[in-house]
Amino acid sequence: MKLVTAVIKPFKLDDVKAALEVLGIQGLTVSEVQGFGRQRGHTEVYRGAEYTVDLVPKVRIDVLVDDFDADKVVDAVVEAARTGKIGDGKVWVTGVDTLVRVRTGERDADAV
Amino acid sequence: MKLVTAVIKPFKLDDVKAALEVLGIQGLTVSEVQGFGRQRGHTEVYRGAEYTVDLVPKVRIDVLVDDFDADKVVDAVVEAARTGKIGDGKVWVTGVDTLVRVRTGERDADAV
Amino acid sequence: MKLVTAVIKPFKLDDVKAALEVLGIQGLTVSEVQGFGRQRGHTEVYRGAEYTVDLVPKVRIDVLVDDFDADKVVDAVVEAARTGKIGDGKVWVTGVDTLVRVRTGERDADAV
Amino acid sequence: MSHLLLAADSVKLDSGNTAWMLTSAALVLLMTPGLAFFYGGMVRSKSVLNMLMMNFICIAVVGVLWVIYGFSLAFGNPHLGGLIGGSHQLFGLGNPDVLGGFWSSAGVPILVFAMFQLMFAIITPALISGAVADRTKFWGWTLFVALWLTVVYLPVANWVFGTGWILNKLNAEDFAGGTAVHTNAGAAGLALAIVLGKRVGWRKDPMKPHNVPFVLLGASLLWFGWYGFNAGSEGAADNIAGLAFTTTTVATCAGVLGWLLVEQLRDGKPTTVGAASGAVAGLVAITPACAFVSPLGAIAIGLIAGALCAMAVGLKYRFGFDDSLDVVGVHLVGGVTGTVLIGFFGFDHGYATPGGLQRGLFYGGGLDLLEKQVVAAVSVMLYSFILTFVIGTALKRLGVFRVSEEAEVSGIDEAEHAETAYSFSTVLSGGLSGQASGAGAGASPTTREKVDA
Amino acid sequence: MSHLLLAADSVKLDSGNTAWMLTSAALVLLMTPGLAFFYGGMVRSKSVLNMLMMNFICIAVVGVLWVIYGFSLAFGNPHLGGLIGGSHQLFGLGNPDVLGGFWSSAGVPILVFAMFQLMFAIITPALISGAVADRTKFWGWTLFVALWLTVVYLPVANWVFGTGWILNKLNAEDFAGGTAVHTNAGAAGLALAIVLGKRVGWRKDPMKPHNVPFVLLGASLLWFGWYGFNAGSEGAADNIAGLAFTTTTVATCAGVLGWLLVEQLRDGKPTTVGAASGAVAGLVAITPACAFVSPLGAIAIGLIAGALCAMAVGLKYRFGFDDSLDVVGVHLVGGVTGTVLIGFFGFDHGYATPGGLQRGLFYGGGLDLLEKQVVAAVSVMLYSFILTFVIGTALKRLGVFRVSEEAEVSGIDEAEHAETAYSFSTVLSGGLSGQASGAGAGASPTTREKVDA
Amino acid sequence: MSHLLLAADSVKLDSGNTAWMLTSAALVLLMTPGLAFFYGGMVRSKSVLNMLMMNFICIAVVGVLWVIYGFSLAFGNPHLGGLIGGSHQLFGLGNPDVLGGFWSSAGVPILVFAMFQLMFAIITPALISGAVADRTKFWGWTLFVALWLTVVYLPVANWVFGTGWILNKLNAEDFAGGTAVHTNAGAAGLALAIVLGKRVGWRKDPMKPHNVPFVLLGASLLWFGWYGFNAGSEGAADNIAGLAFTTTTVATCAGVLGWLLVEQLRDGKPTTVGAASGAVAGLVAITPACAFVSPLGAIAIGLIAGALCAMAVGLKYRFGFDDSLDVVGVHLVGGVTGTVLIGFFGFDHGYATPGGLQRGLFYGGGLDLLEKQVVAAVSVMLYSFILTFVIGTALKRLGVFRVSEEAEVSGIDEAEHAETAYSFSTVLSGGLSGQASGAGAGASPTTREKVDA
Ligand SMILES: Nc1ncnc2c1ncn2[C@@H]1O[C@H](COP(=O)(O)OP(=O)(O)O)[C@@H](O)[C@H]1O
Ligand SMILES: Nc1ncnc2c1ncn2[C@@H]1O[C@H](COP(=O)(O)OP(=O)(O)O)[C@@H](O)[C@H]1O
Ligand SMILES: Nc1ncnc2c1ncn2[C@@H]1O[C@H](COP(=O)(O)OP(=O)(O)O)[C@@H](O)[C@H]1O
Repeated sequence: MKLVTAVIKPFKLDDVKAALEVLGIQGLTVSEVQGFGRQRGHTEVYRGAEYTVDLVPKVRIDVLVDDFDADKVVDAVVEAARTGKIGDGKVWVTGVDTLVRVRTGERDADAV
Repeated sequence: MKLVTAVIKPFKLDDVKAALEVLGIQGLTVSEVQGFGRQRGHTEVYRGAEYTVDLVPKVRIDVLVDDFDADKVVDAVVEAARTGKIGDGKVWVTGVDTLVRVRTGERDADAV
Repeated sequence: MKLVTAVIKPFKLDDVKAALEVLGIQGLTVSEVQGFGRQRGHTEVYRGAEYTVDLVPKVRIDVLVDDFDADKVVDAVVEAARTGKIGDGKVWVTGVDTLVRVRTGERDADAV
Repeated sequence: MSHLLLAADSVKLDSGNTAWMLTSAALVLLMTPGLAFFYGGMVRSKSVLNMLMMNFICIAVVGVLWVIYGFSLAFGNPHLGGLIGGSHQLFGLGNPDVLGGFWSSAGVPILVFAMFQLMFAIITPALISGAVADRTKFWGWTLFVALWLTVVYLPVANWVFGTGWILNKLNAEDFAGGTAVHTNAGAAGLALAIVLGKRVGWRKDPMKPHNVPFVLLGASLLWFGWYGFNAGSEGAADNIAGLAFTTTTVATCAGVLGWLLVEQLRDGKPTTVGAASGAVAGLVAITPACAFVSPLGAIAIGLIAGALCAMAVGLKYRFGFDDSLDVVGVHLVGGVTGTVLIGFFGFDHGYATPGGLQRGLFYGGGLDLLEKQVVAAVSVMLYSFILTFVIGTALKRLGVFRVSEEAEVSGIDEAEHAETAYSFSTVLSGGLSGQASGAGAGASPTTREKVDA
Repeated sequence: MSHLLLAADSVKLDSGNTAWMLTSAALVLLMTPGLAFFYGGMVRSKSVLNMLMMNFICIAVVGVLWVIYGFSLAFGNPHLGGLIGGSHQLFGLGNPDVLGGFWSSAGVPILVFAMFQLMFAIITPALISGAVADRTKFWGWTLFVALWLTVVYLPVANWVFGTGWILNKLNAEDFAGGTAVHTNAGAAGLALAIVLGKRVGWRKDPMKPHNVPFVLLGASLLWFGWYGFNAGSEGAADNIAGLAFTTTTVATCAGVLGWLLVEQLRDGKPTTVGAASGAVAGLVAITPACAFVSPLGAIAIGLIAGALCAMAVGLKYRFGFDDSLDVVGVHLVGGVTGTVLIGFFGFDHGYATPGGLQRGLFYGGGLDLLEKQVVAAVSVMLYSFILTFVIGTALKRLGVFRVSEEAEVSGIDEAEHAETAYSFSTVLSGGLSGQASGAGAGASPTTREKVDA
Repeated sequence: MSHLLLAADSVKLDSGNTAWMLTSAALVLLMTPGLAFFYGGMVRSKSVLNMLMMNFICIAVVGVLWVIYGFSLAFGNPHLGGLIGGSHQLFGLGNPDVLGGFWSSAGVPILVFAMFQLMFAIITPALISGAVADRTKFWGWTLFVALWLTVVYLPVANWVFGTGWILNKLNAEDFAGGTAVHTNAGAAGLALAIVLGKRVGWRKDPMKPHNVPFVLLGASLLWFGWYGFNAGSEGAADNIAGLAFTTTTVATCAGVLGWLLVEQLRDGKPTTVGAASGAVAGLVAITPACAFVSPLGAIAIGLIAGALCAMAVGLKYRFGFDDSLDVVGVHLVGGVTGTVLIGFFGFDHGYATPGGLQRGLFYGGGLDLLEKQVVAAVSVMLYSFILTFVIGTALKRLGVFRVSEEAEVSGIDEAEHAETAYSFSTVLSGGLSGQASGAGAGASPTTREKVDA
């Protein structure tokens, strides 16, 4: 099993979900994160005091997939999440030893 | 070292923590995530406009364990988190190259 | 490629970021998590009813790096995040099969 | 109608007293939203909207019923020897004599007085809501409010404020409603908490306040509005109103100190929720007494009430009823305390007051007044508890009163109102979060259907 | 100046009426912050500050202009046969005769009345802001408010409240501003929503309220302040003020019930936003009618308005204009409804009222009054829509009215005000989060520069 | 007692003036919670409760002390040639003559006036809290408030409002407390900020407002209540009250514009916190002047104060004292500005005013008035700064004034009040989050123990 993780721009979440559903991906887990990188943050001012906010809101998506699905999923996510502008984010794949579906105890491929 | 990650129903967190303490697990890290899967979300209405909310609040637990503890931990989590209803979530194991305890610099087994 | 993950005390985030910039690390992803471990939580009281809060706010940092950078990064993070007091947290490394930069499609080393 | 002087009568309008009563009526209206936030901040974020709605709907329902028949039953001519009131020309409040008439010799128009009293009728059932937080069906609650107003509040208000026996026969003293409002609501809260039963996970799961600043905001609005409640109960802008304003202020201050001291001694720390609760306890206790005690007496009453209520909020754990937001601990205990303490601190300020001015035990009045006060408090408490228990049980039997366990766990806001209180997430507010992605596709069509319907 | 009695004249100060008008003026001022929270809670968390600011700036701009020339143009001597007013001694409000003079025979100082009316002039443009939420440049909006006040509000206020034709020639009835305030703002909102166009992602992205408790808090403050608005419009603390207070209360209660019933039937659940909206709909509808209908008539008006507005908020989806917070659905529909229903429910309570007291269709008055009401509503609606459309288009052409798409997506608070509404994160508030790490290094120096400048 | 007319005297009650003063007292009470939210929104979410409590406790402590001896010392007969007041029959406010007496010839009961003045005594120390946010021990602060009230506020109030030298000998003009309230609190804030020292991480860590809507909510409640503060200071509902209401309104509007313009020019964007701060700056500056200047003069004063304060809030960075929420920049600077500008804009509206009516430099009054104003402002500033410095140093030495560094970093709410302001998390509110799992096991038993104790 593989775990495909993507850190993308928040407003791209729907497109990515749509793309994954096309691939027949049944589920995924989303979390709010903040990214630091080439994309610049913004500045806030309160009573004349400036605050530089250099973290940018991003969405993290974790998708557990069969080994042979991994590449397809990566490509689909990259495609769906791309705007071409700085800050589009990253997608990476890590190996998973075992996967269990809590409800049934099914393992690996059956657990996705 | 292994990293056991679980995505479960929020109200099962206490039971899972209890189960892990029984196994002598000293620590874990929790985060709030939102899940998409078979479990359906809900609908909200504001001034007649409907919103379908299809993400469900879940809790993610990350536990770093010794290789030989991994299976015990997985089983304990699966057992403790199960309600038998759709949406119980997933548990998976990934390999960890090295682990360090920040405070002491201890590594791997000693760092847990 | 490697993924270095650190769970640290929130107020150490700036120091860690600074340390990583010294190593020429361009980016990272941050998320808010809550930790359970040796460090004790606190107690709250509302109308005479006590609540023991045993989770402690922590910050999780994920950094994707070249294999040969991993150790340097781990050491830098450990050093920067250390206060010597209980609750400093953990740093661990996991292997990454592939990494893609969404914007360009560049892979692995070029994608960092 | 003792006080109601119809147009015919020769009372002249007093614009000053009328200005104060118009202001007081508006102030007391604001108390109910204040209460909504005081309560709403104390529940979990998944049920704050339902709590706000339980309070808000009281305004809507009681307001309409009050104009149609409520005011008449509460302030009309006495019937059954002071057990209930009623005058035909007061139904609907549209009778020319009523529109042109005055309440009492103070030269305040009847409608102004009717509106002032309406606000009391609104907040009394609203107070009860705290006892049944997080688990009550919205429409069932709405029905309860209508029934309870009619069967419990109107008669009791008639006894205490109107033409009924407590004020006119027993001659007990309750200036602004320690019995009719607080003892009444407190006893009803106890009954409903028992009838509806405990919340899922009570005493096992944490149920801490989700928004403490709202608790203090609500307490502040309550305090502000309470000046209309107490000083307005004089029905005029005069020295007695000034005394009521003064005692209300210091008793509330002392209530805060009393509660915080108990917390410091018992829990080791003074809390914000405690300060807000102490203020409410002080306000509740001084309500019946505000024109009958001296400023120093008011300080004593406030301190006692603040400390007593701070200790009383724990009783529910000992007796095992889930009075979620301590309606009993604060309003029943505080209301009875204030009503009874008049029997000790009642003093003679040297002015005429409706009901005459009697002295308490500490001012040489002996036990006479004390007895009346106890009788008044106990009568209202029993009447309210019993009838509320009956109404509540009936509604529960009908299955319209308590939500399902699923609804309770997933959150009553979602289940009863199809809403979420807060959407702070930048992702969410980014407007494209998965949280409502369905809406992306779904919103417009669904919406169209909905609104074309 | 019909009503304005200068020092010379022999009217004596009435401290009671003055007390009520001072209170009313303060109450109406509070309505604009109330509106700000009512609206602010409904937008997304990334644009709540801009919404609050659009309302708050109305107070600042209108307040200054009103003193300089606004009051004079609205309440000065009639010109052009009642199309506009103006009296030199009213400019600046510093003339001794004005300082010492009284408004009408009620013995209320001119300045007190001028301040009371100022608050109407403030909230009217503020109401419009809901139609153009999340996308309007702050300074452009500020400029719009100044222009709109001068070209639209002042003349209309003169027609309806002052020396103008609607009140004095047409003799239509609008006690507190159903036409001048609500129909006026509603029509303007429609025009601006069309001129400014839709928000990015409208009907595709979720745009749900980010803070529903704020919506109810705002509605509650509005309701509270509205007593000054309606009962204060009597200009005295008397029986008519009492009637206005009563009808305002029950119509609002009925408005809540009307809206919630529609929601129950249409959507299956009664919502908190619905209850708040129903209250506002009821308040809007009773505003013109509050002293002209009976309490029971007010219940009917409230029910009708609550239900109608609940259905009307869907129209924007059918016609495709992004009236973001339903200014049209609530204020235009509600304002016209109330104004027209006077033609049906107008009754004779038996007192003199400015403009005489006419009977509506249901009280044997025939169609006469109804016609006048329709003429008044339609005239104001058309005048406001057309002029607002012109002003809005001009500002948009100048490029000072709508923010960039980037600004809209990333959030107008950040883009227009360099602020974030909320920073709850313990990490953030830990004071050392990356969220502002730059500030770690940057804050002090930047700050120093800034403030040395 | 110059103004205090006891029962004996032949002044009749004026219900209109009394209605306005009762209303004003309630309005000014609301200012302190308003201030609490204005300040509370500006601190970090880990210390909002402590900030709310620092303000709320001022009401409780001052309220009790005021009734016991405060009013007597501030408004009793003059002693030591106008340095302090005191009358035995005013202690406790229970004396029949006092209950039946009136304040001045306006026919307002003494107790009503005493309550009105109490609210000034409450908010003045509350204003100081902003200077020492996030780091002050709660009980230490409470003790400070009691001492400061007695040693600083009461004498100064006597000088300015009562029987003391500034009002009666120097004859300087301060209608509603530019010196006694704002200059006084501002100077004290400066002293305490220096005594308590900087917060951990000041100018290094971000300390941005955690809830900007609360800042605006607080400012709005302040503005609303300020009408009681300023127009109420007339002690009657008359033309002067109307003038005070008018100048208060426009000066505040101008203050908003002044502050926002400075921000636009200096920072490039107008902010919400800036608008709220500008309103407060305008309110502060017009407070002493509100009955002594024309509406146009008020616009000038507001603009000047708004702009000046916007620039002044930076001073703390240059001089390196952590006046956390700019009590100096807004209240000291604004208070002195308003007090001194009377020397320029003072005009003669043609009515009698307590203290007589003097003309300022721009109205042909020469430098005479200006001198008095400067003397008054400087005297109060020095007296307050020095005594506050002494009291503060003493408390700090005793170790009861500043919390530990750990407490400050982990959050003062947790450390001093054992509370968390917000629990929004669905997980948390899910009621079973680990966040309080301990309570799962612990809550009931602990609670039982607790409450059995
Ligand atoms: N080395 C890294 N490790 C982990 N996350 C990273 C890394 N570099 C970038 N990211 C994440 O990717 C996001 C986008 O990266 P950024 O450099 O801003 O733009 P781009 O990926 O288009 O070059 C960042 O906000 C951060 O969340
Ligand atoms: N392929 C997946 N990758 C990552 N997370 C998943 C995946 N499938 C499900 N999840 C997580 O597990 C949760 C439960 O899954 P769901 O399909 O709803 O029920 P069940 O696991 O009982 O079949 C989801 O809410 C989501 O958080
Ligand atoms: N076994 C573990 N798995 C995952 N996270 C852990 C584990 N043990 C500790 N942590 C994380 O590290 C943090 C610090 O651990 P703790 O035991 O409190 O102190 P220390 O690491 O200094 O011994 C915890 O709050 C938790 O977030």
